[in-house]
Amino acid sequence: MELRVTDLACARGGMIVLQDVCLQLRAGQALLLRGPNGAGKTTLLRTIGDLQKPITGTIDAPEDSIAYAAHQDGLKATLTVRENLQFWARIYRRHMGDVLQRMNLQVLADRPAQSLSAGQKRRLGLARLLVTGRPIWLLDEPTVSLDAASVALFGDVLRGHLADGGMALIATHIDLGIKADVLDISPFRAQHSVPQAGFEEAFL
Amino acid sequence: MELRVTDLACARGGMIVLQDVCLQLRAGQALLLRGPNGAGKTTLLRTIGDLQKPITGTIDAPEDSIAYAAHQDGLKATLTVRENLQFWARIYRRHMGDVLQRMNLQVLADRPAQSLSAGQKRRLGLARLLVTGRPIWLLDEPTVSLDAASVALFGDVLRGHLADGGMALIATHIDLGIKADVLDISPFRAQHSVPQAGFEEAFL
Amino acid sequence: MLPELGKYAATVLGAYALAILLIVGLVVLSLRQATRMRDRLRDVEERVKE
Amino acid sequence: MSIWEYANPKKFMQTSGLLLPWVTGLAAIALVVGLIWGFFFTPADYRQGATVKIIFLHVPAALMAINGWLMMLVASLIWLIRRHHVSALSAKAAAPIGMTMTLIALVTGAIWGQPMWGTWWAWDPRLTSFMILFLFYLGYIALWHAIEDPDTAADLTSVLCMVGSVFAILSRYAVLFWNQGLHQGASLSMDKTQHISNVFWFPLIVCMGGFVLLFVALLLLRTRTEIRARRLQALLLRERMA
Amino acid sequence: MIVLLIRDLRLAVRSGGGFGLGLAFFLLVAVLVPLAVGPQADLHARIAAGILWLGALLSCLLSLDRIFALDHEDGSLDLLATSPIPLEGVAAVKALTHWLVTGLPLTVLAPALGVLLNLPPDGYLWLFLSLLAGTPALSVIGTFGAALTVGLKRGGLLLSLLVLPLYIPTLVFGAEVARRGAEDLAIGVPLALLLAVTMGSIALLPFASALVLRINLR
Amino acid sequence: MIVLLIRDLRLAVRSGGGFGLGLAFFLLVAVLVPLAVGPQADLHARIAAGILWLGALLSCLLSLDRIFALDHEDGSLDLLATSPIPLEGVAAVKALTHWLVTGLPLTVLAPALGVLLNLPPDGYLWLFLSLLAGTPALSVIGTFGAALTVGLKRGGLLLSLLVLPLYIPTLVFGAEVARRGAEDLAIGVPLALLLAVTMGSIALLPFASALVLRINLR
Ligand code: HEM
Ligand SMILES: Nc1ncnc2c1ncn2[C@@H]1O[C@H](COP(=O)(O)OP(=O)(O)OP(=O)(O)O)[C@@H](O)[C@H]1O
Ligand SMILES: Nc1ncnc2c1ncn2[C@@H]1O[C@H](COP(=O)(O)OP(=O)(O)OP(=O)(O)O)[C@@H](O)[C@H]1O
Ligand SMILES: [Mg+2]
Ligand SMILES: [Mg+2]
Repeated sequence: MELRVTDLACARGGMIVLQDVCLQLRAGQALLLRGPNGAGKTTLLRTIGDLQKPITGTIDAPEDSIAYAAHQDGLKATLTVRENLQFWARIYRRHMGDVLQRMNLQVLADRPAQSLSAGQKRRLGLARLLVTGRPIWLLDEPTVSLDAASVALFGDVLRGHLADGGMALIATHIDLGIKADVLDISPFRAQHSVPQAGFEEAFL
Repeated sequence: MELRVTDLACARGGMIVLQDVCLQLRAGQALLLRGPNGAGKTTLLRTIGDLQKPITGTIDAPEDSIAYAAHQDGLKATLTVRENLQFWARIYRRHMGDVLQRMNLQVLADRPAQSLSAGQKRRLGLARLLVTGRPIWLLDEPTVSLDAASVALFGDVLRGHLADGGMALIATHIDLGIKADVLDISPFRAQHSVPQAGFEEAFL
Repeated sequence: MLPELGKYAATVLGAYALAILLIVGLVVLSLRQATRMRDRLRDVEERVKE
Repeated sequence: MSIWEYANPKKFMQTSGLLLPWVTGLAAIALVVGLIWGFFFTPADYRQGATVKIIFLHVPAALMAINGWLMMLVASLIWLIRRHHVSALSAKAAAPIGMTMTLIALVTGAIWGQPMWGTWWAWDPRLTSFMILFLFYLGYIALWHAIEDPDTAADLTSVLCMVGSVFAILSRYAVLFWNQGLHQGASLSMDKTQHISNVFWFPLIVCMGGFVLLFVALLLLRTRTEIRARRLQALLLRERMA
Repeated sequence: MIVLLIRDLRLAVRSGGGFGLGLAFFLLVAVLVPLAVGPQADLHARIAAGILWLGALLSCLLSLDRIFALDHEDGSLDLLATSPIPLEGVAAVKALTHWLVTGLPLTVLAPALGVLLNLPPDGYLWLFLSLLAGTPALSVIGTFGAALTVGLKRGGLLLSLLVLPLYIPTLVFGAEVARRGAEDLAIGVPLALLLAVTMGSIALLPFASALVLRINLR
Repeated sequence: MIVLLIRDLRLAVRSGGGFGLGLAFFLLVAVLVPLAVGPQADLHARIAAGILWLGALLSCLLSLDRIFALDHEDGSLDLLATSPIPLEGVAAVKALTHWLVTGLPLTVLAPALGVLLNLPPDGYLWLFLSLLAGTPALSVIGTFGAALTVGLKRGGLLLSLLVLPLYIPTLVFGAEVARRGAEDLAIGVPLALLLAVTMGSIALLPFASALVLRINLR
């Protein structure tokens, strides 16, 4: 099982942002995406996660193997922590198991999601990844708002996932404390040569 | 000019979260609020910023001296970066001056806010603080989504603000690279003793 | 000059006037948008070439 | 050379640039001739009096109102199937023209109705379905304007146009069922026995030709504007990113 | 997909009910119409069937924007799109939930409101049946409209504008059935047409909604 | 505060127009009513004034949730509350913007829609005047309702429910003026009452709205 991205170009708001991206992830491997603000990390993750179409290039991954965690956690404010997780578990036809314990959410389990603090919400959002049972995780700044203890906790969870043969592609600005290769995406920034006379280029 | 908080207790969702908070900020001083997720940092800042009433205790600050920057930036998606800032400048009856340059936003000035990446939006949100012209800044995780360069930039801005006699109260989990006192708010966590016989306590 | 319109003069003239007004309005609007866009595009093309 | 060549924006700009003056000229001539002929040189009808002269605006406008929608439908389909940007943009360009034509048909009809039926407006099926068509145009245009990203807007409006067409036809039958009306049937078709007399028929033909040409001219003009707007946007974007 | 249905129903009940509110709006329209048109009972009787249909349609309309917008705002629509459930299924479930929460209660309540508006007694049954046959179409068509406008902030008014013309056939046939029922005329043809519109919409529109959703999530 | 007014108007125009949409919705209601109640012209003439008033009220209603919710979602309401502008001013400006964007255009269009519904010719002037006098009250009251529900996600339906009862006096007097105008009866009393309602709302409700906003932001 592996994720292989070749010659990918992806666009945001009608503009090509990244070009010629090639990357490869093998079972058990994690890759950190680095790049300044606006480099296109979010765009790349959304494209690989099949939320938008690539302009050119291919993304090879086994079917139904990708779980994507965005800036937003997709929590329902009026459902409790447990109900929120249970919903996603059922959608993916899996059991919740000890996920609540693993993300240190047991004491919060019966509180509605709206009464959580920013960091607690984030922990719940990350717990969702565990119930999908999917091997490839795409994480967009997963540790935003987390305190040091929770970052460490998430590091453990991530290492466990990798040890089980999972993969992770992580966009982040801060140190996660896990061993991983780093890919700086700045070199893939698209070259916007001034278009020639023709009109075709105007249409992407 | 100074900010003085004495014996403050504040509540969130009908529960007292923090008790007996005392703190003091003098001109030119910054104070970092530390505490694990859910400790009550956001609640404290909102109380000091007069967005919610304290349960007990007093907050002494000169009138109209506080600017609050929340998790959310209050940007209008269809207005451009410049228009967004200009609006706030006018509301505070001030001029924009070189704020765009100082937050490295000049190249983005004419783009609608909705087309910014997460970090770019955050930079714009922070630029708003500069146009308020208020001395006391309450910052709730200001550097979320910012890359290293932008964090450094913001550090400079903050140092400038302090050098001009400003103050800042900052809730954060990560290092901002500025010299500041640290206040761990965990000790102020409210003791939820079971209410005694009377009815009053049950009603907070 | 006008043909004999009888008691329906107001009706017929009104209909013609309104319809022609609408057509002319649309034409003028389209023309104005067209020239504006042409000029703006020309400006930008020149700026980009530099 | 295949017809799809013209879906290339550059090619389209060249060709339409050449065509536009001719089409505009022809449209102007046909309209002026037709309307002057109709207005000055036709007799009053024995039943309808001078009001019959309104037909030279009313019927062609009604014709183009429907044809405009049909054209948008075809262009939307082409966009969805072959993804030619020009076709999506031409659909966008056609909508305001079609809406104006619908409005002209409604307004002239309303003015005509005052002497003929003694009322400005009646809930006759023909009139009602035109009102509904007007609403469809409104919604279509509003959707184009509401969406920022041009390709997304093209996709969504195309789907709306297709679904809308089905419901427009349904509405037509619904309205027919709801009320049988006052309005005359379509007597333009050649085989109808109650064909209107030639005195009116010939200038009407000229006017209809004029409206068709006017539609085409405006369509070319507006499509050119849309293409330029699209290019302008792309240039600005590039400039920003550079 | 049952899971999704259960979750959505639970959310509807918890959030202080799309449930009660649709009904209450319907009730208010029925109350406001007499206040607006004046107190003549014979007039009310003549317009009752039509106005009740229109009121039902408007209450449906008002709750449409919740169908997808809430899920879009908190990001769960993105997550659902990458989940094993097909988007067609999501669209169908959303329409079904909307009907269960809005259309069905409306249908049940309508005859009671008929009393307020002096609906002739013969009309109650037909009003009920026509709403039962017609409201599913309203939900399905509305889901399509909601999918079209899902990316837009507070697109509520645009949504109404797009959806109302699509509602016309349903409204005409439905109101016709109810009106003819009240006046004791034959109702066979419009009822058949109404059912045809409903069936057709249910069969086809979820696919269009899924298509449009996919475009919007891009 | 002028700044706020300008910004809000600009936002209204940019976001593809709360402007046109309210009007279009009004038009739609005027078209749907005959489709629902049947094509009899005499019937339409009798209900025209009332229905147009009701339509204007509903279009106002549908755009109410934009008044504060957008600002609340993106956090600018919090920021405005801590800014030098008093919240009373914010509430008043928001109501004014809403009226300029919705109530005023509706008032101007209403007579044209009177044609569709066979409003008797005497009625046009009074319809126009009654809307001119009444729609400001609708906006101010609506702003109060919007302030009440500002914390709620998609509280649109609840908002309608809270606001509709408050709209009743305005509707009753307004529709009465328009109806009596159409039937050539004396309109003095309802017009005076309508004006009183409007003036009273404008004078007092912004304070209530500001109060409620303050509570909601806590
Ligand atoms: C306000 C509303 C009206 C609308 C929307 C409307 C619409 C139409 C349409 C769509 C046609 C085209 C028929 C076709 O080509 O098949 C048409 C034709 C016509 N209309 Fe109207 N109409 C209106 C009012 C009137 C009135 C008041 C009169 C006069 C009494 C009138 C007289 C005619 C005539 C004579 C034709 C030509 C019919 C023929 O020979 O094909 N219309 N109208
Ligand atoms: N709607 C849009 N129109 C035009 N450009 C856009 C749009 N949305 C995003 N962009 C641009 O696309 C680029 C890539 O954005 P993206 O969100 O992928 O960046 P990112 O690497 O995730 O940044 P961050 O670290 O700040 O989250 C940015 O330069 C951004 O300004
Ligand atoms: N509506 C609510 N009802 C009950 N409890 C709540 C509610 N909102 C927040 N809380 C609780 O109040 C506490 C303080 O929350 P607050 O948001 O102030 O924490 P924080 O220090 O900002 O945390 P973080 O670092 O995660 O942002 C948390 O334990 C949270 O669970
Ligand atoms: Mg990002
Ligand atoms: Mg916090």
